Parts: sequence; structure tokens; C-alpha cells
Amino acid sequence: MTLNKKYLPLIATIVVFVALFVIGGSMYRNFLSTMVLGNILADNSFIIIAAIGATFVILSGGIDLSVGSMIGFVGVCMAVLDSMGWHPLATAIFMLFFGVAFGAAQGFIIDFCKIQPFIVTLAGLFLLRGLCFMVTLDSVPIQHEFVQFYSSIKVDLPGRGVLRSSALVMLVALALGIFIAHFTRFGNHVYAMGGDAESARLMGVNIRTTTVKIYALAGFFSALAGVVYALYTSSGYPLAGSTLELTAIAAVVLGGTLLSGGVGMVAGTLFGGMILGLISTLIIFNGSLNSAWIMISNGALLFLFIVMHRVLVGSFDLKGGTKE
Amino acid sequence: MSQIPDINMGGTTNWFAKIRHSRAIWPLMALAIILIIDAIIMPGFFEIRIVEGRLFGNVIDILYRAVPTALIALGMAIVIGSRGIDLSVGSIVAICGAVIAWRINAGDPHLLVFFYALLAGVICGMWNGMLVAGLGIQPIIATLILMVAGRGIGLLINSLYGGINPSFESELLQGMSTGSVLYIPTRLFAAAAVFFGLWLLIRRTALGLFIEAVGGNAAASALAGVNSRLITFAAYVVCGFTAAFAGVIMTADTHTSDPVSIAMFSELDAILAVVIGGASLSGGRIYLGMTVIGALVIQALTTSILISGLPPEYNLIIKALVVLFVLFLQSENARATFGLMFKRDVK
Amino acid sequence: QTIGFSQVGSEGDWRPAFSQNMRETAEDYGVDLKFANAQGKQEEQLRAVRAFIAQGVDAIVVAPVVVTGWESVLQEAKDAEIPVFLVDRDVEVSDKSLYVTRISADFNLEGKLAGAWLAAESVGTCKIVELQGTTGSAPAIERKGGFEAVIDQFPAMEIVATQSGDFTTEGGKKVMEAFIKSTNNLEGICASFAHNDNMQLGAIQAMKEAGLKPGEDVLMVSVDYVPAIEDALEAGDANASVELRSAVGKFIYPVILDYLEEPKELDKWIVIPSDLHTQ
Amino acid sequence: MKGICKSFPGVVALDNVDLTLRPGEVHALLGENGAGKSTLVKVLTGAISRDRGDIILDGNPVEFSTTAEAANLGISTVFQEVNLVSAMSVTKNLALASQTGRFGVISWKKARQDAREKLKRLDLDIDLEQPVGTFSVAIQQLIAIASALNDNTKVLVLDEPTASLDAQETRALFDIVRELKSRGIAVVFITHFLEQVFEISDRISVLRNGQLVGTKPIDDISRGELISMMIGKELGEVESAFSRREGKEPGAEIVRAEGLGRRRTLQPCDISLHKGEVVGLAGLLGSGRTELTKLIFGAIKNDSGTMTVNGKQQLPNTPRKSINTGIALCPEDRKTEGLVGELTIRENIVLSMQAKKGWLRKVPFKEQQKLAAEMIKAMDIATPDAEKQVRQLSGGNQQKVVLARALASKPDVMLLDEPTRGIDVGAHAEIIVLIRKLCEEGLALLVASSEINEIVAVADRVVILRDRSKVGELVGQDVTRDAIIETIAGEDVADS
Ligand SMILES: Nc1ncnc2c1ncn2[C@@H]1O[C@H](COP(=O)(O)OP(=O)(O)OP(=O)(O)O)[C@@H](O)[C@H]1O
Ligand SMILES: Nc1ncnc2c1ncn2[C@@H]1O[C@H](COP(=O)(O)OP(=O)(O)OP(=O)(O)O)[C@@H](O)[C@H]1O
Ligand SMILES: [Mg+2]
Ligand SMILES: [Mg+2]
Repeated sequence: MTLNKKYLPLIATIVVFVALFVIGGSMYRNFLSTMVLGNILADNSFIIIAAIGATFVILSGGIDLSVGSMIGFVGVCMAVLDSMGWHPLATAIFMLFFGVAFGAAQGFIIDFCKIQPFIVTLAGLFLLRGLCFMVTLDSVPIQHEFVQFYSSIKVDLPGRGVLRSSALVMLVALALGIFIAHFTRFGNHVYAMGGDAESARLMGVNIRTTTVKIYALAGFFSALAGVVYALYTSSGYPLAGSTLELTAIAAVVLGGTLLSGGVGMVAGTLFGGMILGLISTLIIFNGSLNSAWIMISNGALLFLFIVMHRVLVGSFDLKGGTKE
Repeated sequence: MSQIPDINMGGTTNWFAKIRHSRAIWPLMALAIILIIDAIIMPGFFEIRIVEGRLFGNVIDILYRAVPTALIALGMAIVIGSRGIDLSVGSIVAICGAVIAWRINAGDPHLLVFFYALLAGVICGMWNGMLVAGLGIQPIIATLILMVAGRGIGLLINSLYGGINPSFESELLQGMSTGSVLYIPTRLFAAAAVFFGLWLLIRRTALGLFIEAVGGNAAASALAGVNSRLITFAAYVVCGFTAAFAGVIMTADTHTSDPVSIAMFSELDAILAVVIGGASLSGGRIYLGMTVIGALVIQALTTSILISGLPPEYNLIIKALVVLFVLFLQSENARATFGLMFKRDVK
Repeated sequence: QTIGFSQVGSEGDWRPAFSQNMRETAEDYGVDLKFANAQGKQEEQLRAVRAFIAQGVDAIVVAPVVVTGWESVLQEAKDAEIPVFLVDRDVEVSDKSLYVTRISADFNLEGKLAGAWLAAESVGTCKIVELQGTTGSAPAIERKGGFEAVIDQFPAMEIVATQSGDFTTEGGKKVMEAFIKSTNNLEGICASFAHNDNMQLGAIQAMKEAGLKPGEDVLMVSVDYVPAIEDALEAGDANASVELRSAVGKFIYPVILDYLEEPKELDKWIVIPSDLHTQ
Repeated sequence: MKGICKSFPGVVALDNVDLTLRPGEVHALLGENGAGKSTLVKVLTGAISRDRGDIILDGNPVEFSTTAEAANLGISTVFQEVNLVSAMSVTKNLALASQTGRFGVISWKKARQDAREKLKRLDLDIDLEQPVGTFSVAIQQLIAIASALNDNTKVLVLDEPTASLDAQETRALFDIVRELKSRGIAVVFITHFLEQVFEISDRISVLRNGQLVGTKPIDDISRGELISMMIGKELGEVESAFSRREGKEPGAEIVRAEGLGRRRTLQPCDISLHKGEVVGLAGLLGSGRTELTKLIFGAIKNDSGTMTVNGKQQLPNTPRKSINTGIALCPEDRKTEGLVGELTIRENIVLSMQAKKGWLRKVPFKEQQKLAAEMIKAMDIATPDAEKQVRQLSGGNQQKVVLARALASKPDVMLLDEPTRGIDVGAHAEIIVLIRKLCEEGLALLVASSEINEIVAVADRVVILRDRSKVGELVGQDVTRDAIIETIAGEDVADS
């Protein structure tokens, strides 16, 4: 078999996604449609964008928990600055810079103080969420007409489906992420750091700058996710995006990236995120479950997916030759 | 990344130097600073009285409220030592709460219900352990499943007999949670018993060594003859047990089963406690005593925020800043740079 | 008729009762209810509404997590010619025709009712401790707003301590414990106002454990009127609770079914009355 | 380098060391395990910071804080523990060190080309897209060398590059070193093989306990003098340890494997181990020695064959069962398979023995300390105390801890995979003496080694592998260097 082993988890993820989609289609009317596909892409766009950033962090062996709070904070800033007369695009750019700076600061603390990423970014989570409350306690609408313009951008899909602007931004971000991960020296350094930080250092990777860059990049993507979320809901809400960091991490891991670092692909994250969306959509289409069963089926479907994924990867592995 | 410690251990003969180099100093110092600030903003902070047959005061409160966090954190410390993590502890608490309300309302003997709850936690731990050790699923994701589903299971148990957040009355369980013996809150005794039991389990048997070895290098441990799967499994079971114990105390506290909101974000506090206690999330070390200190730091912080009179909007910012401060204290590099407290002596 | 219902979540005592009532009464009205639980997240709710649209339901009922952010998805529903009804919280949209009507109680009024009761009971002189709901959530903000609007009229009424108890019993208990310490056993405190009953129930426990007598030493007023607070009122542990009805299916379904039968302009807000219950 | 000092907690690793390198020389750096060689080169190449001292390059004092900066200034290094990212492909590893590409963009086509060229210089033709971890340690070593070399290299530091190379590969490496030398590059060469020192180096420096004992031109020193410089005393027995010893009759058979094998890993082969007998396992790199030891140990599941231990059928087995039945393995790769770096020396030593006892019957702390102290003494592990983290030990001392752990579990059968990799002459001799002693005590030993001399010195019987299958077995008088080489080479030699 000529197939490179590193693509296996990705392929398995895609296979499972398609399988779930088709199974859902056989169970519910209107499920297997471009409309649902378009919805999944749009409704998960910010999760996937944030998850792309998280992919880099996780590939490097770290973790970023500040994602959800960043989304909330960017949102309230967009909204409040909007009410002060800023153009949404200007705020967006400003917030992207903020995201980069905040991420870089986290990266610096992680490397310089040798504090574990989990904890530094957990403090980041608390801090940003706290700042949200400082900015406003209310949910604030963004009223600039740019928002209407933004949500009017659509690409029609065959059938009733559409690719909304959020989905388009997400696809661009995805392309950017794939490029950075696989076609730049930085991307290579990220993989090396995650694979074996000590070796990477001895081979000439500057761990400090790389760490700072990784978290800055993650900050950029989560700020972008925040911008997309704010435009998507045309508002800022101080509680927006809470616990979204776990969803993002789950998307990354379901996409085949190992939390221990060094192994995985950005493209997988797209499908990881879409699978999470698919699970939710399936449950909503069912609609007959009460709250208890909704939570349980969420967990059960997650479990089902993980097991299917493992079985697929496992069975391929046997054909693929010697196991590690 | 190998971090090369720069401290000079040359003359550790006097006790002062010993304390300075002990890892316990920094969390303890953080705790002391928080308490001192409290005493400044609130005169009479350290006052302790006897009310309704038990000690009553802020310091007692911190100990009292820290018990559930500390219990969960102890289990978490063990899982983290095996290079894992358990996000499902909050859900385990919720499930135990539902089990308690259900069985007590069904009229079972209360002592038996107590064991049912612990059993439920152990089963949850076994499920997590099976996913991680048996199927080889990454711990965050494996325990995420129960985290997502667990509160639903709690709701389901509640709905078995038509209760929405049912309440219950149990002298035994409530006594254990909110009662007191010899003026001292009973839950402190319970927590001490669990702590001591865990300490025996971890340090008086070889389990601790095995967990640390598996957490440090699973492949090497397996080649050295350690049954690394079973050990990993055991770590999750222990964690399920302590979470269940915390669940009993938390549920009995309000004598209501409220699966959706009980112990929200307790996993984060528990992990934080473990890390403040000096352990690394990449596994290999278990510090039980330090974890308890970590839990006390967190609870002291929470209590101070509550009594500070600041509006709740500030809670998270203060928490973030204090956490960062504690971590800076622990970081060699940061200390050296900011010249905090002690100058390093150059020989 | 198929109706999609997107609920906020299942926190506290009140909301699950609300969901359960919606599901149970659906049968009485011959409605096929598609129930979605957003677990407190707006993104989940938007997903649910879109899924309902894709599924082609006849009408959509939303209990919004937040007031903002509904413009585009409601537009999509309108384009698909599916009428949208709001229950519970409000939405802020520039074009009011995006939804048919809102059928709900008034949080702000609830706060006002609580405030008015307290003002009458304490004859306008009262130091109050407040247990807030989840920071930033709509009921917390509005109930606080309504309550403050009333007590601001009375110079001798003031809130001396306020903290978030996250709408939970556990949270209410912890916060009240801290208040007891920081105010020296609630010295001089005349009332405790909680944004929901669950927190108040926690507060009652904390006060009892500290040897205080809730309902006597301190006036206890809260919102929701869940069964547990009924018991507390009976026992004299609580003094007043503003009812937020959970059995609202009988108000909601007829409106929707009538509208589906024969679409017509409706008032933008059909208020479900809130009653004040006292001991 | 002048007056370099470096201390770690509890040890002064370098104490005022001076070292001068001249262009176009091969400078051998020698010393016992833990003498400070690796630390010195790490300081020289910016991997760790020094406490004091200056580094002067071409007359100017230089400062750098990372290996990348050092490499830019012309100081390149291959560190002792092979330092590559094993999950990444060869190309990607090599691209880490190179600075090609505009705006940080990498052209993989070009990177592949560069990689191929770099490897060609070392006569290495391998699949560039395979993860490095799938190659043997030797290949990895060569890849690391390839990645260290760049165009402006003035100083190349090789920390024990030959520890896991066979004779042929070593020769190829030396050709490369000579070529570099002719280009005016100064090569620092660390090794424990004295023949290699005499073969390639121009000058030598000897370190002992962190201090420089002396620097001498190679021609002014004899082998004996060199050894005594290193260990600080005369040692005739070091030499004698390597002479062949006549074996006595082997005892009863303990392990017997028939047709043991696994698809794609090892062709089925037979092997038996007897009490009081040392069996050598010889072969080229990749011939399957490691696999054979692991199959016997149960670390790799076999898919064919049977095995009996003490006459009892024992299959399929796991490492744990093997240890319980008295088989111990010292794995080849101590970093990933051997040691738990976070744990202390004591804990590592106790681990196997404790695993055998089970988790309930904990070895009392006092006993652990006693055992660790005994082992440290017996194996002469250089450490201030038993509570030092294993990852802070020098390479050779780590190897000794691996051996100590296996011994602590009181095995009847020891499987040693490259037991002397990275061990200094003194300790090398000690380990050989130890192996013989164990053998006399009635243990059955299987020693896989790339060093044929070593095998000849210890083995009563030699099993020879080629291309993942057993090609021969030599017993008693027949065990000679030439016979082994001949069997290893097989028809290849006959053909040429
Ligand atoms: N990170 C560290 N922390 C503490 N001590 C260390 C550290 N690294 C090295 N040492 C100590 O410094 C001393 C010198 O070690 P070094 O690795 O330089 O030895 P070496 O001469 O290369 O030995 P070998 O031949 O075994 O590789 C040893 O005693 C070792 O234990
Ligand atoms: N020349 C080579 N080219 C490519 N791959 C090789 C080469 N030599 C060895 N390998 C790979 O290295 C791996 C390790 O081989 P193995 O462990 O069996 O070697 P060994 O005989 O134990 O030698 P040693 O223990 O000295 O490394 C094998 O999987 C093989 O694919
Ligand atoms: Mg060395
Ligand atoms: Mg080998």
C-alpha cells in the first residue's frame, strides 16, 4: 500500500463524517441536503476557525483554553466600538492585532516562566472573560450597515443550500492554516517542537520565538473567530463562546491530531469541527429527546464516532505493515 | 524541554535554606499573602466563634469550602501523575448527586446510599479508565464523553421518578457534609480520612511509583514489567472515587440533586489546584499534600472575592491575576527576573 | 402540525418545568414538538433554528438565550415562510415583522414587583443583600434593573452587598455564607433579594446553619415560585416569591395554532401575568 | 574556550576547562562517563549556558544562546542522544536546520533535493518521506550528522557518533571526517573507542571529574598512558578484560525458542539459552538483533513459533510475564524504552523488582535506598546520591542504571541489547567482567552487540543474524572475530 500512514486518521475522519451524514439522511427527511451541509459549515465556522489556531498549539504539544473567552471579548469590543461609531472592519483589524498581542503574551509567559500552557491560558480564559464584563454586561447589537452587507454575501450551492460569508471566511482561514502548517519553516518548527522539543531545540529551532509565534497565531485565529461570531450574530455578548475552547479542542482531536503533539493535520480540523456540528444537527432533527437524552446522545454519538475512528485507523494499520 | 534549575544546593544545612528550596514554600506563601490581604480589608477576618455547636469564621469557612475541591483535586493529581486528565469530574459529582436523591427518596438505608454513590463514581472512573487504557483514546477526549453525557445521566436518573431537581433529607449524609463533631465540621474529618487513605494507597503500596513511572514513560515502564494499562485504569478509578466522595458532600450540602449546575467548572479548579501544588501536566509526579494546599489557595481566593464586596464582574479578573501571580512566584525564571523576595546567592 | 422549539437550557428548577410543560401540553393540542436544548449557548440555538428551517417545520418557537443576534436567522425563517414565536426572553431586531409575537412574562416587572413588595413590607427602610443570577444573563440584568428602579425611589433602601450565585442553590448558599461573615451575621440587614428561588433556597440553608432565622430576622424575596419555595413560604422560611409561570403551554399553543390556521397581525407582546405569592 | 565553568545542583560538571581547537584537526575529547564531555560540547555549542568563561572564535569572543546561533557562527553539533524528531520525516528533519526559503516559505521540492544531497555525502540512500523514528539508531545518527553539516561549518562537534555504528559505517564516517578535515574544519570527536581515537584524531584532550587533565598530540601518547590519564590509575585489567576467555560446559537449558518470528520483522529462528552461558548476538545494523531480543521478551508479539521457559510452554507472553518468570531485558534505546527520566535513580532501579512483586507488597523505603546505594557502588554510577533524576545523568551512567534495574529484579535470564553503548573504557571492562560474573553465578545471558570484539570476549556461543533471519551459530573454539565477520558477510564476500 502506497498510502502514507499519516493520512490515515484524516481519511478515517472523513469516512466517518460521510457515513454519519448518510445515516442521518436515511433517517430524517431533508437531512442529506446541501442546505444542511451549508448550515453545518456556517454554524461551525467560528469553531473551526478557532480550532485551526488550536491545531497549531496542540501540534506543538501545548493547549489553548483562552479561545472561548477571546471570542466573547472580541464580540463585545466589536459591539461597543460599533456603538461608538467605529467601522466594523476597522474594529476587526484592531481586534486581530489585539488577539495576536494577547496570544504572544501568553506564549511569552509560557516559555519564559516555564509555566504550563494549560494554566497560563486558563488564566487567559478568566482574564478575557472578566474583561468582557468590564466592557459591558448587556448584549449589544452591531448596527452598522456593513453587517447587512456581510451577511448578504452568499454563494449558492446546488439544491437549496448556500455557503454563507462565515463559511467563506472559514475556508480562507483554513487555506491559510494549511499553508502555514505545511509550507513554511514555522510550520515545520511547530511539528518539530511537538514531536520532541528538546531535539528541536538542539537542531536549531528557537523554542522561545516559536512558542510566542504559535500562541500569537492561535490568538489571531481565535480573534478572527470572534470577529466572525460577532458579525454572524451581529452583536456582542459577554457570555458568548463560553466552553467553546473545549469544543475547539475536541474538533482538533477528532480531526486526528494527537494532544501529545507532533502528529496531525490542519485539514482534519475542518472535519473534526463538522462532525461536532453534524452530531448536534442529528439530535435537533430527531427532536423527540428531552434535555437528559439530548446530553446523553451527544456523548454517545461522540463515543460512537471515536470508536468508529479507532476501528478504521486500526484496521488500516494492520494492512499498512509493522505497528509502532 | 529540560529546565536546568539554577539554585545552588551547596549549603542546605540550615533550616532556612531548606525551606527556601522546598517546593512547598511558594504555594504556602501565596496562601499567606491572600490571607494577609483579607485580614487588611476585613478586620476580624481571623476571628473564630462557636455558633450552633460548631466553629464559625472565615478561616473555618475556607477549610470547609475547600473540601470538595480538594477531594476532586486529589483524584485529579493521581490521574495527572499518570499523564492523563479527567474532565468528567463535575459530571461524576452530578451523577452521584442524582443517585443519592433517587435512592434516599426510594427509602434505602442511608449508609447504603452512601456506598451506592461511591460505587457510581467508581463505575464512572472505570468507564473513563476503560476508554483511556483499554481503547487508547486520548484522555481529554475520552473523559469529554462523560463530561458531555454525565449531567444528562443525572437528569435522567432524576426524571426516573419524575423529579425536577429533587431534594431529600438524610441525617447521615447531611451530618457528614454540614454537621460537626467536637466543634469541628465533620467534612474535615471525612476529607482527612480520604487523604490519609489515598496517601496509604499511593505511598505505602507501590501504586504511586507505578503511576509515576507510567506517567513518566509508559513504554519504558511496560518493558520494566509494569502493567501500564491496568495502572492507568486504576488512576481513573481512584479519581472517580474521590469525585464521588466530593459529590456526596456537595449534594448533601444543599440536599438537592441539581445535575445541570452542580460542580460546574470544578474540573478547572481541580486541575488548577494540582498545578499550583507543583505537579506537571505532562505527568510523572504526584504530590498529594501540595495538591491540598493548592485547593486551599483557590478557596481562599474565592472566599476573599466573595467577602471583598466587589461587584461580581470583577471575580474572574481577580482570579486570573492571582493565579498568574502564584505561578510567577513558582517560576524560577520569573522570580530571578523580577528579583522577587530573595536574591539568588552567587557563590 | 410540526413545531420546532428551541429552549435555552435546563438549569434551575423553573426551566425544566417549562420544557416539560411544553412537551406535555403539545400532545393535548395535537402538535408534533421538535425540542432542542441549547445548553445556554446562542450558537446552538442558531443551529437549531436553521435545522428547523431545513427540516421544514410549520412554526418555530424560540426562548432566546440572548436578546441580540437574531436578525439574519429570523430573516432566513421569514424567507422560508415559517412563522417565529418568542417565549420567555425578548429579541432586539430592527424589523419587528421578523417574528409574529412574544408570549411571555416580564422580567423587569418581576423585579419591580419584588421591589414594591419589599418597599411596602419594610416601610421604605431596608438594607438589602442581593443574590444575582449568572453575570451578564438577561433575567439577571432585567430583574436587577426592575428591582433597583423601585428601591431607588426610597432613599432609605439600599443594596449593601451583591454577588453572583449563578442561579444555583449551591451558588446561593456559598454567597450567603460569605455575606454572613462579611456583614457580621447579617447585622442590620433587613432583606435578601434573590434573582431566582434556587439561590434563595441555598441562602435559607446558609442562614439556618449560621443560627439565623430566615423569614423572621431577614425578609426573603425571590422570583420564580417553584414548588420548593412554596414549601419554604409555608414553613415561614421565605416571605415572598414572584411567580414566573412554567405551565405556559396553554397560553402559547393556542396562539400559534390560531395563527397557522389564519395568519393575522398580532400584538408584539402577549404578556403572561406574574403573580406575587407571599406567606 | 577558556576557563569554562558549569555546575548543576550537586555537581560541578565543568571546572575551569580550557580547550583550543585548530582548523583542520580532529580533536578527540575523552573521559569517563560523567566526566563532563557532553556538558562541555553543549556549552561550546550554545545548548546550555555557562556559568563562567569565554568562547573565542577566530580571535573574537563570541556569544550565543541557541544552537542555531552557534551554527550560524560555524559551530555545528551532533549531540549524544540522537537528536532528531522521530515522528517527522527525514526531509522535514533536515529542513529544520537549514535556513532556505523566502519569507519563511518552504519549497518541499527543494528541501527534498537538499536533503538528498546532504545524505549523499554520507552515502545514505533512504526513503526521505519515512518518519525518522522508523530507522535504526545508526541511520538516525547519520541523518543527524547530515543535518549538522552546513556550508560555513568551521567546527563540527560529534558526541559519540560511533557508539551505534558498525565497522563499515564507522569507516564511512571517518572518510567524511577526513574530508571535512581537509576542508579546514575542526572536528571535535567524542568516543569511548580508543582504537578509533588513534585511527582518526590528531590531538586529544582528557577530562576527569569536570577538570581538564591535559591536551596532547596523539603521537606523543600510548594507549596505556591514555587510559591511565582518563581513569587516573594504571589499569592492566582493562586490557585483559577484552581477551577471550575459555568457557566451561553450559548448564541446563532455560529458554528454548523454536521458529520464533513475526512477519516483516524477523524470519522464524531457533535459539536456546543455557544456565551459565553467554550467547552473543551478532549482525549488521538492521539485521534483527533487537527484534529477536524483544520477541523473546514478549515486547513484540510473535506470529509464529513456540517458546519454553524452564521446560514450560510460555506463549504468548508479555514483558510482565517474562519478568515474573525471570527474564529481564535491557533495551537498546535507553531514552525512549529504557528509563523513566522524571524519576530518580532509586526509583528506576527498584521499578522492575517492584513490578515483579506486585503493587501491594511495596519494597520498604530503607531497602530501596540500600539497594540503590549498592547498585550505584557496584556499577560505579557517577552521581552525588540516589535521589538524582535519571535524565540528569550522563549517557553512560544512564546505561548503567538500565543494567542495575534489570539486575535488581534477580533474573535467571538477561537479554542485553547493546549493553555497552556509550560506556567508557573503564566501565566497559567492568561490564564485561560483570557479564562474566553473572554467567558464573548461573545466569543465562544473551548479549546483542555491534562490537565484534566484545562478543568474542564474552560469548560462549554466537548466533549470527543477517537480513532478519538467523544465518549461523558458532560455538566454543569457533568463536573468533574472523569467523563472525565471515558469517555476517556471507555470500557477499564470497561473490566479491
Ligand atoms: N541537566 C543536568 N542536571 C544535573 N546534572 C547534570 C545535567 N546534565 C549533566 N549533569 C551532570 O554533569 C556531569 C557531566 O555529564 P556529561 O553528560 O557531560 O558527561 P559525559 O562526559 O558526556 O559522560 P558520557 O560519556 O557518559 O556521555 C554528570 O555528573 C551529570 O550527572
Ligand atoms: N540500511 C538501512 N536502510 C534503511 N533502513 C534500515 C537500514 N538498516 C536498518 N534499517 C531499519 O532500522 C530498523 C531497526 O533494525 P534492527 O533494530 O533490527 O537492527 P539491529 O540488528 O537490532 O541493529 P542495532 O540494534 O545495532 O540497531 C529496521 O526496521 C530497519 O528497517
Ligand atoms: Mg556524554
Ligand atoms: Mg538493535
